Amino acid sequence: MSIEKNEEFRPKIVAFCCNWCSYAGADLAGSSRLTYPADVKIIRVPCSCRVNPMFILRAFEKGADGVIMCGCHPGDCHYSTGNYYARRRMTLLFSMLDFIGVENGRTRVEWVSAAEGVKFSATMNEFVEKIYSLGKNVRLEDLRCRS
Amino acid sequence: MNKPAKKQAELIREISGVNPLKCMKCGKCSATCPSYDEMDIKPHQFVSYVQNENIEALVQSKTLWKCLSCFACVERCPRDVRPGKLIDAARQIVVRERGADYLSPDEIPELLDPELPQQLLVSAFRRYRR
Amino acid sequence: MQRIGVFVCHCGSNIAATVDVKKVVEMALLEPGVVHAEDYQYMCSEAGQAKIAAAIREKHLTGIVVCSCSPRMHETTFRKAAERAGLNPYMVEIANIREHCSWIHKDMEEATKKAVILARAAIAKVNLNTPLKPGESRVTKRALVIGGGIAGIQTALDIADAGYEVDIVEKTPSIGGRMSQLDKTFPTLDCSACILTPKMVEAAAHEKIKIYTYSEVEKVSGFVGDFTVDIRKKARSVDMDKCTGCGVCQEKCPSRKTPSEFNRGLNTRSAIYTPFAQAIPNVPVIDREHCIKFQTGKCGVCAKVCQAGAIDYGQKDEIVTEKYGAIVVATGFDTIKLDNYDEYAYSQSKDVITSLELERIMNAAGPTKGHLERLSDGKAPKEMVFIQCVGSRCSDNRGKSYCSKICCMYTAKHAMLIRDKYPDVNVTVFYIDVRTPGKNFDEFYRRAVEQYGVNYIKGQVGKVAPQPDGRLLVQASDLLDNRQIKMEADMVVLATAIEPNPDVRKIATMLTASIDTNNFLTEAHAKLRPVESPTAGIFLSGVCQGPKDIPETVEQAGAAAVKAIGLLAKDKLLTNPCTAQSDILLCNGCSTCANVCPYGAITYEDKEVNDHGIRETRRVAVVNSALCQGCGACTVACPSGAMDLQGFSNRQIIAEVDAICR
Amino acid sequence: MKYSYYPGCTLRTKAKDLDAYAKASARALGFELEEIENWQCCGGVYPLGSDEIATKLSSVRALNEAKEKGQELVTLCSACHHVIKRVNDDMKHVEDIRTRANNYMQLETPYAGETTVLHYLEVLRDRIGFDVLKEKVVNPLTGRKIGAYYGCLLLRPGSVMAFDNPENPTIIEDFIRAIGAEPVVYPYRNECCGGYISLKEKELSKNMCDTIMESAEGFGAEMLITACPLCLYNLNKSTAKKLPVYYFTELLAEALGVKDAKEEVAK
Repeated sequence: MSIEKNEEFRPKIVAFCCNWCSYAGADLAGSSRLTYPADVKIIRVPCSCRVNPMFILRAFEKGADGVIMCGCHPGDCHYSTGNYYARRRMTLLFSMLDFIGVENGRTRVEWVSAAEGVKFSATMNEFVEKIYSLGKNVRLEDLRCRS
Repeated sequence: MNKPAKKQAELIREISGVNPLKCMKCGKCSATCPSYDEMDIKPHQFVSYVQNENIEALVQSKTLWKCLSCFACVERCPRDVRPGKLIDAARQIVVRERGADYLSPDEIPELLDPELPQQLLVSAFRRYRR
Repeated sequence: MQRIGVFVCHCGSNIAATVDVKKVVEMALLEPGVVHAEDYQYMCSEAGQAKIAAAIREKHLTGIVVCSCSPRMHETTFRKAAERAGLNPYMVEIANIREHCSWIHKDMEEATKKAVILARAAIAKVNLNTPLKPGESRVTKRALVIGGGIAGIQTALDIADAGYEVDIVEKTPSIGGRMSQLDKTFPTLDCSACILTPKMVEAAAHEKIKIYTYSEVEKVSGFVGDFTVDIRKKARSVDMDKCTGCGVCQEKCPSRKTPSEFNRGLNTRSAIYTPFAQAIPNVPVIDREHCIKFQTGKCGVCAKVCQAGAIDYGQKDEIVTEKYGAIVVATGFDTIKLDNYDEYAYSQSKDVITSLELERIMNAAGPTKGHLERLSDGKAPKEMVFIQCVGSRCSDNRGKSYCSKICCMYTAKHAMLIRDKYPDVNVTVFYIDVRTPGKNFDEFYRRAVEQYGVNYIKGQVGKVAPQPDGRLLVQASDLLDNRQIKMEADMVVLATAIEPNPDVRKIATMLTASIDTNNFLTEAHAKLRPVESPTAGIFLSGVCQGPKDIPETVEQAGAAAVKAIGLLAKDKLLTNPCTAQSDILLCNGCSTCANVCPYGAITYEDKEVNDHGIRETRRVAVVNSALCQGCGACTVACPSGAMDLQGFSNRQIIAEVDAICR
Repeated sequence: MKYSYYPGCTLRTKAKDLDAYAKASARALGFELEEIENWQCCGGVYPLGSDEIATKLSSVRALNEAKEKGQELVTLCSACHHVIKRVNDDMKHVEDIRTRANNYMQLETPYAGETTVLHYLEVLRDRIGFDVLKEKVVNPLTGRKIGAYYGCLLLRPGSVMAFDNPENPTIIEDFIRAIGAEPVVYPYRNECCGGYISLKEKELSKNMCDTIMESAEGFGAEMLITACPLCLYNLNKSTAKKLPVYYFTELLAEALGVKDAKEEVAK
């Protein structure tokens, strides 16, 4: 504890964003200069339904402190139904995460349209704040699930 | 700008939960206010005074004691600025700092009449006194 | 092992001011596979692209990463540059260090660190990229325009004039839209019908244009160049070919109590009706809900009086299926409902009206035959009040957050026309701001003030209180004089906010076109691609994209037409090669993937496989890459891990995750 | 059906009638108002600063007691209703207030806004139903032209009170119809009577009540009804006063034929 005390905690946060809505929303946040912490790194996927629960587990395994997935609003998916699949998959995954050592607050699904730069930035700020309040994801480490 | 004014403005924003910067200066609050003619600082001005942290004027203003808290301005404000809440908050600050200022128990007897409901005394005390 | 080149763009100071580009170059060189890294002021410039090409040739690069702006900006640019230098364009990845980094972070050290990580993730991905080759698809040389208002009509005319077939689908019985409801138009005060009717006639007469009125789009499938659309032609109950448009049926119809949609419910119409005199087609429809024949079985007057024998009670809805290469949305707008603004007494007094209702009152074909009068008692008003921004610019969930854009101008128009025709009527306009950008617009507004003596008062109205004598007490602010005004008026006109036609959400879902929280369709780029939807082959015309006046709508309608023509002019389109593929050795033919595929792109075939020397025939999934749009739903659904998405493979995404978390 | 009931200070003193008629009518309509034990004054005013907790506690206590009994909480005085409904909304939605209030109260199970707060009029509309009320009326007040006076406390802020359309309410008009009388709609029925200001600024409140009275009379009202003792007091002070002002419960009791039972119920 005393060793880590001086080292400022900077979380690693992975954001999966679908190409059509939320990645564009992130671009809009950028061009509108709506800031959010640099801890968030975005991975572009064609659709939120491309996000395999394995990717999220992999992120935690590799040391992520939070993972957020953003897609088009329900009903607005570029591929008609992709975000519905994503929503179901994530609900199922999230319900089991606590069991394997990842607190509930470390994952989140949010719908952000291409026009919602403000929402994207606000969501990221909120999420990062939440992760800061949860601190480092040590439970996985304790459980030796982290490589 | 002196520091206490800045701090007080901050406190007003905080306890009212209002962000005066959301105001677009349409004047609907002043259009709707039933106490308008009695006020020296009109509701829309009140918002901009908080914005500009001109707190001394607010603290001295008659408006604090003329606002009915009827919330017509709160209901009708198109920007969710809710000027009535700002006035409530400013009045609170004055009352908290200066204590029993606008109403003292000594005045009560002559203000009473047989029909006067208790509710009136209770709410007046809540508003006027610490 | 790949030989990767990394190119870091300064974007002038856009990136370089917050990201230490040299450091990014330096760090990139440490990554596996990277054999070359450099930075340059503008990578997207000719010179920048030349640098990329030179490096590809000289260093024999097999993959490149460009650290620059969003891939949504310049991915295509860099892919083309790479292709010209002999590299497969799908060996290019972009690290977005502008929108996702330099523009949102202030601290140089922090931003640089993040840029390095984003570059690292892209490099990790390119290491696993494989060359991809796009397929080809054909283009159906016909366009569909949804909505027959001025936007739809103009777009259809422009596309048809370029020699392509166009169909217009219009929900109501006639084309013409909102513009046909207007009396005069700003800033020239032209009669709206006089300038619109010729366009309607031209569209109807155009040999390349087919108009489906009283029809709705029911289903859309396919993709750019090859859409298949089901159009529901609602039963008109009148034979279009036989009807002569004589109008006798409408005169004789005994059911006359239906509020007229065209006149905004200010008067009534018959159950068999054409919405207005200049309607195209001039063939009535029977509104079955209000028709006595349909409701009780006893009537049939229209059939009796129709000389042409055109009435057909037995007519049924008909579904027409057509193929289109391009679809233009032109669904227009309506005014918002005023339920949330009862302080203005719209629901309590007949003399509080919306501006669109005033248009109908001012129109010679309207409910008052063009006479300005109070709807409550038919008296001529002496004092009129206009309230601006009713429901516009509201951030409180009651109204719309945006400016409706057209109200300042039409209110000036109304005020001017009233003062011109009825000089003894006083007109007062309560405004928050007067917004009149546009050619000859401010001059127009000033004319209302200076020449016509319209009284503009800065300040919003707080309450409109009907008085016992029927007049309206308007309680308002005068912010410049710092006083509260209480004035009596005979009529109050509300500049009601406009919103996209409520049906547009349903249509956007069918088209998989993005839509914003206000139900406006989103454009592909706010500045550079304003008439295209991000969904290829879908174009936007008129108010469905954002508030617009008539001149702007016509401009945008033309622009949308040009974009559609540009697509229709092509014989073939290249398809996205980032499609799903199934590994036949892993596939167990369970059908899970086919069930989640929204495009029906997955079928099953019996294929002979060689599994570690064992030859056998198995039922395996096969992806039709012409149909697959590359969403990836199947890849996650697949229980055996056989399905993967080219360009976004499991290994690639995991490599990115690893690189970020490293 | 039993409801928890919060009478408030004024209903025990100056506004005994409001309370007694309500109870008598409740009996006639088949529901019972069970008074919360040891209730404390709501304060009359919803706390002015969002940082105040102490002034919210009396409401929380009442709300929690209703919760423990598993009952909905009914109020009659507009001010009590306003305060308790808004505090309940805070307890439900504002984490900070909920935490601090619960820390202070030390309840066995923390209170988190579980209780439904109903105004007596809401009970009539949403639980009994105005059509049922209409059937139970034995003495319809036919021919009486009544103006409803809502005031501000029941309606605003509309998003929290969710009582009725704050700009064009209809609940009291529907009530008037149910008891067989004719409602008179006038535009000032939701404008302020002056409220607490009448203690020190008697003139100001008088002017406002004059506007209300004149408007109601102009539209043909012969009397006004209200749910608020303070509104009643202020309206009665109007110099333009030409119309009598009653509590709505008095007319309700009259229509139900239980007006005389009030003394008995009061005991």
